[in-house]
This record gives sequence, C-alpha cells and structure tokens, in this order.
Amino acid sequence: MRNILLTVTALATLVVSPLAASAEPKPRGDITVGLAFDLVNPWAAAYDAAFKKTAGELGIKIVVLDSQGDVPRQSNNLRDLVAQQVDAIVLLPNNKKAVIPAVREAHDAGIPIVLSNGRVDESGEKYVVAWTGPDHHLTGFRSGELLAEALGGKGRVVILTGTPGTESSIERERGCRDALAKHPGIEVLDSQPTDWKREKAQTVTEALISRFGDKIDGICANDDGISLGALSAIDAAVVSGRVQADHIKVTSGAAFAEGYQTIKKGGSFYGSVLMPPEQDAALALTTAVRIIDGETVPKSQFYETPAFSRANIDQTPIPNF
Amino acid sequence: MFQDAVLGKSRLAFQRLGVALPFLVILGLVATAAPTLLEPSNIGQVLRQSSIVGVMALGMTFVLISGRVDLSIGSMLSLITMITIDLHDRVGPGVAVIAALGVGLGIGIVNGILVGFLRLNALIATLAMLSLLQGATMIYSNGRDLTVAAPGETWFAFIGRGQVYGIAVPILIFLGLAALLGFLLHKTSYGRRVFAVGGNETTSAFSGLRAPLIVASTYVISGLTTAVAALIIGSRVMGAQTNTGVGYEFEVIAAVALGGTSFLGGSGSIAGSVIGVVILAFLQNGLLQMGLPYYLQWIVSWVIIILAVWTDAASKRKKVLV
Amino acid sequence: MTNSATQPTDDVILSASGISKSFPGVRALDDVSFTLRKGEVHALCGENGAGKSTLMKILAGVYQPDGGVIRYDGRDVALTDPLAAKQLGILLIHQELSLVPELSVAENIFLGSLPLKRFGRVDGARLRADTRQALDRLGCDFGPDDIVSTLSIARQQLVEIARAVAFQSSIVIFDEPTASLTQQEADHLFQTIRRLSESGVTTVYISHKMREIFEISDRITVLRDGKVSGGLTTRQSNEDEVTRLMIGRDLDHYFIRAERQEGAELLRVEGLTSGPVRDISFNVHRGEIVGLYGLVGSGRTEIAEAIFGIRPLESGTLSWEGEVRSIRSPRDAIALGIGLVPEDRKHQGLVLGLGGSDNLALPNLGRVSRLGVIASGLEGLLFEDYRKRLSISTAGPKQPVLTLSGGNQQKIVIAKWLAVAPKLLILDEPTRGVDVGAKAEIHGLIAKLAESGLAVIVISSEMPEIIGVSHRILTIADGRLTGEIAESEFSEDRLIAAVTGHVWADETPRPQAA
Amino acid sequence: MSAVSEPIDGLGRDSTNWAATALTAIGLWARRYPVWIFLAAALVFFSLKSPHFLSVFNLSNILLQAAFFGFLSIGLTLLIISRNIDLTVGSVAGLAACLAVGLQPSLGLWLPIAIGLGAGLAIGLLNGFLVERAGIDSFIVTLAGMIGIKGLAFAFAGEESISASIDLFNELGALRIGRIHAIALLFLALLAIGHYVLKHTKYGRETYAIGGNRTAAVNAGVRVSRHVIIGFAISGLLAAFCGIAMAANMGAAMPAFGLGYEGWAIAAVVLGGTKLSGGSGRIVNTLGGVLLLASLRNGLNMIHVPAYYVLVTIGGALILALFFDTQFSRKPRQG
Repeated sequence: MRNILLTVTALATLVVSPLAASAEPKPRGDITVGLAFDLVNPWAAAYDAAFKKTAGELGIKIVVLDSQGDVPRQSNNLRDLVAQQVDAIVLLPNNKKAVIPAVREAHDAGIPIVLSNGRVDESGEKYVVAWTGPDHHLTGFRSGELLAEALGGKGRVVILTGTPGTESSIERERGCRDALAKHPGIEVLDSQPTDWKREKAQTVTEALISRFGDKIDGICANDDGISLGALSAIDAAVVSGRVQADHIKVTSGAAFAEGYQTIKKGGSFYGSVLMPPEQDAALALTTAVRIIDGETVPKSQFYETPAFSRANIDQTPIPNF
Repeated sequence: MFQDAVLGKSRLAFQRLGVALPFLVILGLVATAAPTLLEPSNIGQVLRQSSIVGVMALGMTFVLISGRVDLSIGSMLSLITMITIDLHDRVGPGVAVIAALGVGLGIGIVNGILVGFLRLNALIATLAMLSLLQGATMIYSNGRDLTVAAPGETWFAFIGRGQVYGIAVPILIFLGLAALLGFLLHKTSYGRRVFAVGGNETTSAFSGLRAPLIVASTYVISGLTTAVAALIIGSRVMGAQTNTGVGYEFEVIAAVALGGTSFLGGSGSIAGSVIGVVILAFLQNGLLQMGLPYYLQWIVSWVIIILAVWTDAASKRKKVLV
Repeated sequence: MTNSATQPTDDVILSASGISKSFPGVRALDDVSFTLRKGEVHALCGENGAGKSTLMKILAGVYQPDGGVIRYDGRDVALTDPLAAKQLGILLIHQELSLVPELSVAENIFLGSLPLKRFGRVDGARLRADTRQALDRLGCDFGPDDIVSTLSIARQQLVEIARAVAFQSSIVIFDEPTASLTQQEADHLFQTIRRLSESGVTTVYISHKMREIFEISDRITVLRDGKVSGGLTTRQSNEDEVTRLMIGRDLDHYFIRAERQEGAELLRVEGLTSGPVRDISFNVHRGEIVGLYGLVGSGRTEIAEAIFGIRPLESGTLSWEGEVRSIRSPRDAIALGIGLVPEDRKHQGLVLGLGGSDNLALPNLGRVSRLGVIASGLEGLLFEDYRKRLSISTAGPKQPVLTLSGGNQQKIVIAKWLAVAPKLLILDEPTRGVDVGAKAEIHGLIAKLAESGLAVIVISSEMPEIIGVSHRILTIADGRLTGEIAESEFSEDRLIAAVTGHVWADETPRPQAA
Repeated sequence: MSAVSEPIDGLGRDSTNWAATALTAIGLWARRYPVWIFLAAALVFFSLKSPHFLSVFNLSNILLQAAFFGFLSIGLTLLIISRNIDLTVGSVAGLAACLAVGLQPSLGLWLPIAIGLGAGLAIGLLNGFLVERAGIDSFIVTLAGMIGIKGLAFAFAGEESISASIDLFNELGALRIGRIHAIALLFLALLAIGHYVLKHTKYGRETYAIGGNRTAAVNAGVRVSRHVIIGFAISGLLAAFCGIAMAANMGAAMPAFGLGYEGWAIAAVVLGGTKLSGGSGRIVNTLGGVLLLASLRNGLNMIHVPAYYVLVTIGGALILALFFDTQFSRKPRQG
C-alpha cells in the first residue's frame, strides 16, 4: 500500500515553504522553539537530550512539553505553546488525526510547525511547514522484511505490538504486516499487545508458546524491549525442551543498545531496525530554526532507517539508549 | 455494609468459595477451548506469572482491610525496579536488594504518614503519589531504560528466574510471603488490630489502639511487598523500564476485590487474595490461549468478573438475615 | 385538621390480626393481633428480640408480613413500602434517628415528598411555610432552614415528630424515643405526645422504661418471643405485671445498690478544663460508685473522655493514687487501670463486624497473645469466662456482635473493660437501649464490681438509674459542676434543681397555630 | 469572627464596616471552601512567573482544557455525594467519541451523536443496575467496567483514530463564542444545570439524603435504588458528552480518548471539598477543583517546568492541597 513511499524514499519533495519570510532574521538568543511529544520511553528521552544539545549548539531557547501519551493533552500542549508565542513548534504527533485542529490553530497564529518522526493525515498537511525524520510504518516494514529474510520467506509468525492505540504501535504493526504479506509462505498466527513492557512481552510470549508450541517460527516485535522480553520466554522454553534452540527468529523495530549486543551474540534475536533519535532531533530543530530564519526548507526531509542483522552489525552504529 | 460486616469473618470460607465457584466453571469452559491451559507446565508458568501481582496483592490486602487504598504501587514498582537495577551494576546485587527494600519501606512510611497520621484521603493522596513517583522514576533514570550488563553472572537472577526442586522461586516467594503475611494478619495481635481499625476506627481508638500507626503500618507492608515484587520483576527482566509498573495498581486491586476483601475495610483475608490473584492470572492466560484479540479479552474479563462477584453477592444475600 | 377529640375514644383506627413474619432461621412474629384506637397512647413492651421492632416496621411498610391482615380505618390495606404507609398516615420514628445530617430541617421533614414547582424545582417557600407551621405547633425553638447536624439530639427528634404533624399522620410510632434524652427532654416529649393525642393522633410507644410507659400510655400490649403475651389497660395494671409478661417470670428488683465500702482515694480531678467543660474538680474512691448526672450536651461525656485521654486537657490535673499523672491517650488511661464503656456502643464501643471474642480481646490483646501471636485458646477461655460471668448469650465466640441484642452487645463492651482488670471503670449511659432483664443484670453487676473494690463512675440521664446505683451524685450543667449530692439526700427534685436553668430553652410558651 | 474595622469617621464608617464584614465573610467562606484560595494562589503565582499566563487566549485555553475532564467531574460530584463512585467515565468518553465519529459516514451528524450519548447512558444504567440491583460495590463494578468498556471501544473502532467526516461536527468543536470555546461554555452550562439540580430539585436534595443517611432516605420513601441508577446514568451521559466534545474539538476520535481521566475528575471533585464518604459537597466547588487542576497543568507548562518535574509537582501540589484542605475545613463536631 504505502510501498510507493519506499520508492520515493529520501526524495525530498521540493515544495517550498509558504512561510518564506521577508523580514530580517531574529537574533538566535531571542528564538524559542517548542517541542511537543510524549516523554514516555527511552527513545523519547534520547530525543529530548539530543534536542536540548542541538538547541545549545544553536544558541536558542526551547520549551519542552510532554503529553504522557494522552492524545487530547497533546492538543492542549500545542495550545499552551501558542499561548507562549513560541517562534516554531517541533511536533511528534501521538495521533495523526486528532492533533490536526490544534496544528491548524498554531498555523493560524502564524507559528510554523515541523513534524518529526510521524505524520499527520493528508487533511492536515497544509498546516505543516515541513516534515522530517523516519517513519514508523517503514520501521515496521523493515523489521518484517528482516524476519522474512531470517525465515527464508516461509513460516508461522506472531506479532508483538506496543500499547493498543498508540500511533507508533499501529504504524509499525501495519508496516510489519505489509512486509510479511509480500511473502505468501508466511502466515501470521496472532498479534498481541505488550504495552511496551518487557515483562508483559515475556508473559505473553510464554502463553503463546504454550498455545502454539513449536509451531512458532518467528516473532516480529515493535521494539527491542519487547523482543528482549520475548527472548527470555523463548530461552526458558528452550531450557524446558518445548522449543528447539535458535529455532524461533525474532526481529524488531527500534533498536536499543541491549538489543544490539544481543543480536551481536547471535541466537534467536536475528536483527533490528535503527531509529537514531539524535539525527532526528537535530534535523527537526535545525529545520525549525531555518524556517524562523526565513530560509526555504524542503517540505519533506525523510531518511531511511536501516535494518541490520548479525551479518552487517559491524557496519551499524550502536544505539545510545 | 451490613453484609460485609457480618460476613467479615464467620462466613469467609463460604464467601471465598462463592467467588471461586463460578470461576472454576468458567475456567473449565475456557480450558475446553484452550486445552493447553491446564497442562502442568502451563500451570506452573501461570503461577509464576501471577507472583508479581500476587506479592503486591498481599500488601494491598492489609491496606484495604484497614479501610484505605494504595494507588501508588504501580509507580512505586517502576521506581524501585529502576533503583535496584541501577545499583545492581554500580554497587552490587546485595546492596541493590537492600536498597530496594529500603526504598519500599521509605515510600511506605511516606504514604503512611500522609494517610495514617495526616489523615489525608487515601484515594487522592496515593493517586498523587502515583504521579509523584512516576516523575521520580523518570528523573532518577533520566527517562532511560536500564539493563543488567551480565545477567548470566549474578545471583540476583535467582530471585526471578531460579528454581528450587523444580518450582520457580517467584512462586515460592509469593506463597512464602502469603503464609507469613497470612499468619501476621490472621494469627497475631497486630493483624487483629488491622481488622479492628478497618472495622471501626473510633472503637479502636477508644480501646487504646493507635489507629494512625496501624493504618500507616499497612502502607509500610504495601511498600515492602511492592519492593519484593520489584525484585522479582527486575530479576526476571534483568532490566528496568520507566513504565514497568504502569497499570499494576488496578490489576492488584481487582484481584484483591475478587478475593472477597471489602472496600469498606474490616474484612478480607490473605487466602482470598491469593485465590483472587490466581483466578485472575488463569483467566488472562486462558483468554490469551483461546486466541481472542486483546479487546475481546478485556470485554470477557469484564463480564466474567462482574458475573463472579454478582454470584458471590447473591449467595451472600441468601445466607444473611434481611 | 382533626382536633376535636379530647378523650381517647373507642374508635378502632387500626387492627392487625394474625401477623406472622419469618426471617431465615428466625420466626420473628407468630400470629400477632392487636388494635389501636383513635387518639390513644398505646405502649408496646417486650424484651429485645421479642418482635416489637419487626411489628412496627411492618406497620410502617418497611417489611412485608408473611401472613395476616391489617385493617386501617375500616378497610384492608397493603403497606407495600414506607411511602404507602406514610400516605395512609402511619409514621414510624426510628430509634436511631432517621435524619440526613447535611440537609435542612424542612428538607428532612418533607424528604421523599418535597413540594415542587416548575422544572422540578423544590418549592422553597411552601416547604418553609409548611415546616414552620409544623414546628410552631410543636413549639420548637429552631427554624426550617437550620441544618439538622447542628441541632441537639432532642431537637432532632422533634424534627421527626414534626413530620407526623406535617403529614397529619393519624398513627405515630415511637421506637424508644427517650433513649438519648434527659429527663427534662423526655418530659417535654411527653407533653408533645399528649398534645398529639388530644388532636386525635394515635401514638404507639415502644420503650424499656416502665416509668415512662405508666406515665404516658393508655393501653399496653406485651410481646414475648414473637407472640402477644398480654394486653393490658395501663390504669388497671402495674410494673410487676408487665415485667412478668415480658420475661415470663418475676423480676426481683431493679436496683441493687452496692454496699458502700469506701476505700482510699483513687482518682482526683482538679480544675479539669477541656472544650465545653470548665474547671471540674472531684474525686473517686475505691469501692465507690459516683453518679454523674446532667443533660445531653452538659459536658458529662466530655469529662469522661478527658479522663480517658481522648480529649486533650486545656488545664487541670489528674491525680491517680495520689500522684499527678498525665493521660494523653486511651493507652495511658488503660495502662493506669481505667476503662471506659462509651456512650455510643455501636460507634465507640464495638467493631460490629467482628465476633464477641475479638471485641473482648481488643484492649486485651497483650493478654491473649504470646510474642504477638494470638493464642486462640487463651482468647476463647477469656471470652468463655466473661460469657458465663455476665451471662452473655451468643451462638459462639465468633458470632459477629452486629447480630446480638443491645443488652448482649453492652455486656460485651463491659466485659472487654473488665478483662483489662481496671481499678476505675467509667460507664457512660450503660443501659441505653438495653431491655429490662439485661438492665437489671447490668445494675447488679455494677454493684458487684464496686463491692469488689473497683471505683465506678456512672454517667446517666435516667434519673431512677442514677439514684438507684450511685453512692454519691455529681451534677453537671453547661460544662460546670453544679452540685454534689450525698446518698442520704438523693431525690429527683434535688437533681432537677441542680441542673435546671439549662433545660429546654423553649419552655417559655411559643405562639401556636390555632 | 470579630470584625477588624476601626471606624474613623461617620462617613467612612459604613463602608469600612461593610468591607470588614465582607472580608470576614470571604474569610469564612474560604475556610470552608479552600479550593478557591488554592486557585487564586495558583493564578497569582503563574501570572507573576509567566507573562503569557494571564492572556485572554490562555485563560480561554485553560477553560477548554478544564472542560475536557470537567464534564466528568459534574456527574462524579452527584455520584460521590450519593456515596458511589464511577471509574468507567474515562472509558465511556472514549467509546462515545468513537461511536459519534465512526458512525458519521453511514448515519450523518446527529444520529451518531445521539447514539454516543445513548451508549453513555446505557452503560451508566448498567453500572447503576449492577450496583443497586446486584448489590456489588460501585468501586469493583466500575473498576472492571473501566477495562471492559475500553475493550468495547477498541472492538468498535479498532486501534486507529477515525476522522470526523462531517465538517459541521468539527466546526462545532472549534466554535468560539466571543473568545471562549463553545465547549467550555457547554461545560459551564452543564455545570450550572448540575448546580441547579443538586441545590434546587427534589432529585438533588435526595442525593444528599442518600449519601448522608441512606436508611433515612429509604424510610422517608425515597426510591433510593432508582435514584442511584439514574445517578450512574447521568454520570455515563456526561462522560459521553466529554468524549464527543473532545472528538469534535479534535475532529477525530479514538478509543484511548479519556484514558485515565477518571483520576483527574475524581481529584477535582475531592479538591472541591466533596467528601468520598458522601452526603456533602457543592458543585460550584467542583468547578474550583477542575479549574485548579487545569491551571496547574497549564501553568507548569507556561513556566517551563521540566517534563519529569511536572509529574512530581502535580503530585506534590495535590498532596499539599489535600493537606491544607483537611487543616482548613475541619467542621465543628455536630452537636
């Protein structure tokens, strides 16, 4: 479906920003950029840190507002940023539809919005100046492709998702399914949520192994935390003899440092997808500042999230979270 | 209120059976749909999975019997797990375990002071603590997850992953603590005081009991059991996430309520809570094994919990005068 | 308005015949029949558990009888719920006041049938006017807008009675109305009942207090074990006859005063000041029973609470066995050897959901446990001991006290304090809501305790009781000690004189609705 | 109690006295309802700390944010006064939002809204039925319902958010009257109705009676069970209002709307001085609690408290408010 996107990868659509400002640029010290996102996981924490670091380098002020995964609250936070008359907003939307009216209000108030690491629906794109960063769907797609590769295009698979209803979980699951659907030899047995918790991933995997026994050939997880939880369950099942060692292959979206090391060691954990928050944050913030400066920026600055497995792990940088 | 009061002790045995009975029927039905549910290996697994909620439910039972509630346990679980894992690699597993218990004790004391001595409303005060401790977890870890560097080389693994005579250590901890705390609640003068304070605080004060201290002490127990749960979860995962404990408070309360402990205080039992915990764990596992989508699992749990409590309430009513 | 009759007439307003009611395991009423005449005061007697309350609740529509017929005003009626009974004109005034503390007097009176205007709005003006009228007819000194929780118990009771007036009830049932009232308040209540009676209202009066029954009633129906054991005309009967019908045997005496064997001074209170209580000084000796008499709200309970460490002292000292001691909590008091049987048994004396032995053990946990572990054997023995000594009837030590009669509940409270082996026992209204038999037992027990050397303080608003048991009476009014009366000078007039000036503020006649 | 006025001359005398009396009255009132003091303190503090806080834009913003969980607090005030609790309100909001938006393509604008409200009402009735007729404690009934109803919403809507397909719906959600959001006005209007119901209607007065002394209410002939069931229905209906209002404002709906809002809503009610033990409380003070929490959340954003510390600060502020509340509003013992 969204495979077209792949072909357009990195093809920065050269739509010129509507806010081609004419006035002279503001001095850096007077610039304030707002960041609206959910500070609920290590990836976001690393993003936050990188955002602060970049702001320091650019010499600008930032306001960071966390909506704790609550969708209406993100709209509230956007309005709070509008009330403070920030110069631009970097938004990691936690819902691609519900956030649009608030985005529109910011747009109407003359505040440029840069989307990072997520999109809004088509109907809202006109209120957004630029979009940067990777894409959850593609991350999921890559993890699915990787699993298909590990299984040789054939086998039975379960998908472990994050918290039901969160944008990253929805998109990654869909991406994963889209990739697996390309391989007719692969059957998806079930998909269950884990709330992004390792312990729950372990519990769920244990139940799935009880249910399917050695019928499971692969697990496609939404992030490395989930993968690692699932691996604990697999290890225990191997010890108790219900599952053959290294039979089940696991891949996931969003690589963590621990996942990286585990993949390196070899075993069930086949590979993961890099989603480096540093570049993401830096790109988003720099783009915002360029817009404030009156520069013309590409509407879309998409970049590829590379998948890796043990085979090419040495060429892959270690995630720092 | 009348029923709860009357049934507080004398009919507890019956009452417990009352909840368990419809559940056993339902479980039977679930098991026909998911035959693997009752395989010995799965039973062991479910019991082990239930131990985390279970250990916390033991502490919650004390709090509920004293007529209060503790919503802060979810965040507390996250924070203590985080501290434990952090200290494990920086200082060593021994210190980490002691620190975990110490932090659980400390937070329990704070909760106890707020609710017991300052007499703040338990629901809102511990809700506030829920938010506060979640923030503390984030600040402590700077939002990062932590993992034990060498999970294969620490005796800490024994707590969550070990086995004794083929029985998982978490089950032993759960049942051992259940026996210990059951003894404390039902056989000691302290336990009697907890029942008395929950049953009637004024009478307790008039009888020379130190009600604030007793209420506070139940929070300390809850803090300590949460710390033990944190050790199990930390050892099982060999890591800590900032969201480790999110939502646990409701699961724990649901299990304890299912076990027949009254929200009005003054009645309940450890055995009931253990049964409630185990029932809930089997239900969740069974529905998962039936292959229901998650939302159907939620709906079915809702219906089943209501039906079970309803049957129980109806059977209670029949047995009681007016 | 029906205020023509001045004498009770022979018109039967209500007749109940063959009423039966069972609860699981208990046959509460068995073929009970009786009649009520218009304008009479009909007393209903019986020990706790005899079925009085059940019968009255049936008349008030709270319970449905299993069998029997109720005829009201000449026709058969079905009293399906409280509202139906209320609409017929039958109103039950509960023993435990049936008021909502946060609502106003007017709202309480008309609760369940608040007058409405458009948009469901409560018609405040009408509500107030109707209430005012009812209150005036009863001569109340408070207004429709007063919040009930700010009123004294006696006034709260008047609010309930005002309901009867407001709804022009033809039958008003009082369930132990004077349990929380002082003598003066009770007298005032009797005046009110007579006033109702004169206007043709029938009163059913349930009480354990013989004196009141003979003072106020025209006829008496006695229940025993769910059956009518006798129907009497008050003027042709006497207390002994009623008592015999109630308990099925003769009751020797009401009051056994202890032999006075006064020992050394045990407690000395000097200048005690706490809350409403100011500058109280008195002492108690071993073997002595000191009566503390005063109106509700006079501060008598507060004195007890101050001695027992529940209320902080603002000033004053307590000397115990000659030494000044500070008692900051009930623990301190218990450690010295003081026990308090509190005024409000259900809220302060018992944990209703727990069994008798559990309640008994509460202040004695140290005694029944070893290293903090309860020795159930010891606990059982302790309970068994007191069950025998106080003849408490329970199904077993673990039977929840909620299901026991008032008398047995009170005995458990007393037993709980006797078990701490106190040197001083304070009993606040020890026989409130307790039936005749148990009452006599409790009085006998108090005497026995004093004879064994215990110092006892009895607080009561029942004059016969306080006169009957005490060796010495202290009178309290308005938070101050107003007198000390020696045994030789006991008389009701002396007591009343010592506390008057603080009786009903509305003794002065009020304008009344014609 | 005593007035602090010192009359200086005949002319100023009256006014001084009047002012003093007014001050005393305000003081007494504030002691009884300290939430307004907390609110005033918060407003002053944030105004001093942030130049943007006191702008009309931001204040109308706070009002909108307050409305989001405020709807829930209205129904909960009624229920808590009658000594019950409803933890399902957050989930019901999500379900109603999904129904109202998800059915738009097939049923138009108004019918789906009615269905959403109807679902809230129905779940409220079910909760009430379970509490009153089945005799289960409301905490357990609604705790179980909280999860189950979320399941219903996911079953209906799936995981993804649904866009509102009818423009009028979004326009209504974005509508402002003057500078104030229509949703905020709707909230205030419903609050006023709630106030009217509690204070002036038979239903309201009986609510206090049931919470204050249930037996008395039964004896007086109040149909207690029916009353409580209606109370739950009102709570469900208001929760549905909340969800639909949020959906209209955001032009989309998803099952996770309102998740965890029950905590905020109950906290607001309790901060407003309504006791969980039932029988007392005023809905205007619930408004105080709602505004306090909304200002706190907004204010902490305005003064740039670091994200993690927002959680700590809100928790701490809640505890402090609760503490002062118990210190201030100790009522004299009833005589």
